[in-house]
Amino acid sequence: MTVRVQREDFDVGAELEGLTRGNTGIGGVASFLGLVRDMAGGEPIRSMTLEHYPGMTERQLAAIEAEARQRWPLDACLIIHRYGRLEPGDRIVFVATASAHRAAALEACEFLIDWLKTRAPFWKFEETPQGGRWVEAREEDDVAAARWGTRDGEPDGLDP
Amino acid sequence: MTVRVQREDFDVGAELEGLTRGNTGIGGVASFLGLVRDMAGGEPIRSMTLEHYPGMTERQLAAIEAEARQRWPLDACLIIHRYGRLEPGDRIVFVATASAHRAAALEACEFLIDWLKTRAPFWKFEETPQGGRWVEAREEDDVAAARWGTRDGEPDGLDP
Amino acid sequence: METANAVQKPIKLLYFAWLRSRIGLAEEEVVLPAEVRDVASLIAWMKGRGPAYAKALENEAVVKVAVNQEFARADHPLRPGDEIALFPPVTGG
Amino acid sequence: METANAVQKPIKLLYFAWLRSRIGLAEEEVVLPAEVRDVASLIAWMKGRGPAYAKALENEAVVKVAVNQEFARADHPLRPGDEIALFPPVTGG
Repeated sequence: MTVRVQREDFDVGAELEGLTRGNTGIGGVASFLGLVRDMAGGEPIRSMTLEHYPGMTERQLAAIEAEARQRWPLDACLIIHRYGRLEPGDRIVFVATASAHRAAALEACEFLIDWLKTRAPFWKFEETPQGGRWVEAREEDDVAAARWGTRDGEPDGLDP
Repeated sequence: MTVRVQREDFDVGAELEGLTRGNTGIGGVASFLGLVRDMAGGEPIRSMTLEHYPGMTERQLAAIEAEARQRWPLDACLIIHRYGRLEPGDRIVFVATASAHRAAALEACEFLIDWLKTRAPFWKFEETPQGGRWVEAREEDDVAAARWGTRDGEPDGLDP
Repeated sequence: METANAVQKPIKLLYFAWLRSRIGLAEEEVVLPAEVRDVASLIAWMKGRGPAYAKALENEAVVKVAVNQEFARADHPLRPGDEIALFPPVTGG
Repeated sequence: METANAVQKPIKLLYFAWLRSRIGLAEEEVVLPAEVRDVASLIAWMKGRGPAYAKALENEAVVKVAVNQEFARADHPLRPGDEIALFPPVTGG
């Protein structure tokens, strides 16, 4: 069970290999790799800079990972999230969940990436040909995360 | 859009890299890697041999991949399925779906792996300490695949 | 007549999984008698070809058939030159 | 008294994203006046610290607060030595 918040890129193949090594009880690994898109809101993007709150980010990621492990029988789980300046095509985030059964792995992976893409404590600054701008929180993303019934607005919750 | 049925192992990292290379419109790649488990039905497994129907298998996989592309806006899609004798921990199947939006990638990946794990034209022979046996089709798997409303029993359908 | 000539041309039969091991063959070519016109009559005819066939096909409900690599129902017509595969329900990947 | 002494100890304030750029600081340490007891009174007090603060905090609805790395509501009490972060709604990864 691992959470990493890092500036550096990562090697998806090596991470997946390490996740399952030595555990032949694992039947499947679901994963999601998030990449920087070249467009946002109809405008080209030159770069995206991810800012985070060191310490709190890791705590929040560890908490959501613990929640996923409570909800689904996972043999292994990995969250890697980058910060700093990224360009289109760059890897941003990687989630992988391993389980004896594929449904558990698939659902846990979707749960984690929905949360990460909407509620993880990161802020995005996009650089476009017209200049830079901070990305606003998106309504539709909240709907995706809300499906999972994660706690909202509680002082000790996972979400502001 | 690629379907491969092969005896050889594959490199997940390289496959994912190749899937998205040069397309910075892709926001995410969902994937599922299936591995041979060391247990089946409470018994240890020494090996699993996958038999298939060369020609028909590729056609069926291509058809389900085309259906996924019709249902979801995918930028790229990959299915690799191995056959032959495999041992616990070995990779069997890999599905990856890339899209501008994560929901499309996640749903298409789940759709494809549900189909592959239940309806792909493969037959499994398991070798246990007590001897070998052909695996019977499983009811619960049909339920998972049936969720998607794929056609059943049609002469031109994807399923017997 | 074209039909009469065509019947002389064999069909290709393929067997998979435990159907293959019970029949003891992976594939064979056979010339169908005139009364075998569809999948149902093929199975009925095959059961009479010997004890291995009879045993392999005893539970018809679990025998799936593909004609020219497409799943086929009992009333699917057969033609000389067809590739006909018999196999148990698939168990997925 | 312990409370009176403790108040002299500063809190650490952290700002993120556009709150950081509007305020013009990533972090600072301040000693809170005695009337600042919770998150709500902190925000009210900060608005009076100058035009950059007033501007950054003008729309309170979009200012989120964490106390010691946990999300905190308006009535969350503050104590000397706390790490208090102000930031806009997160935009995810």
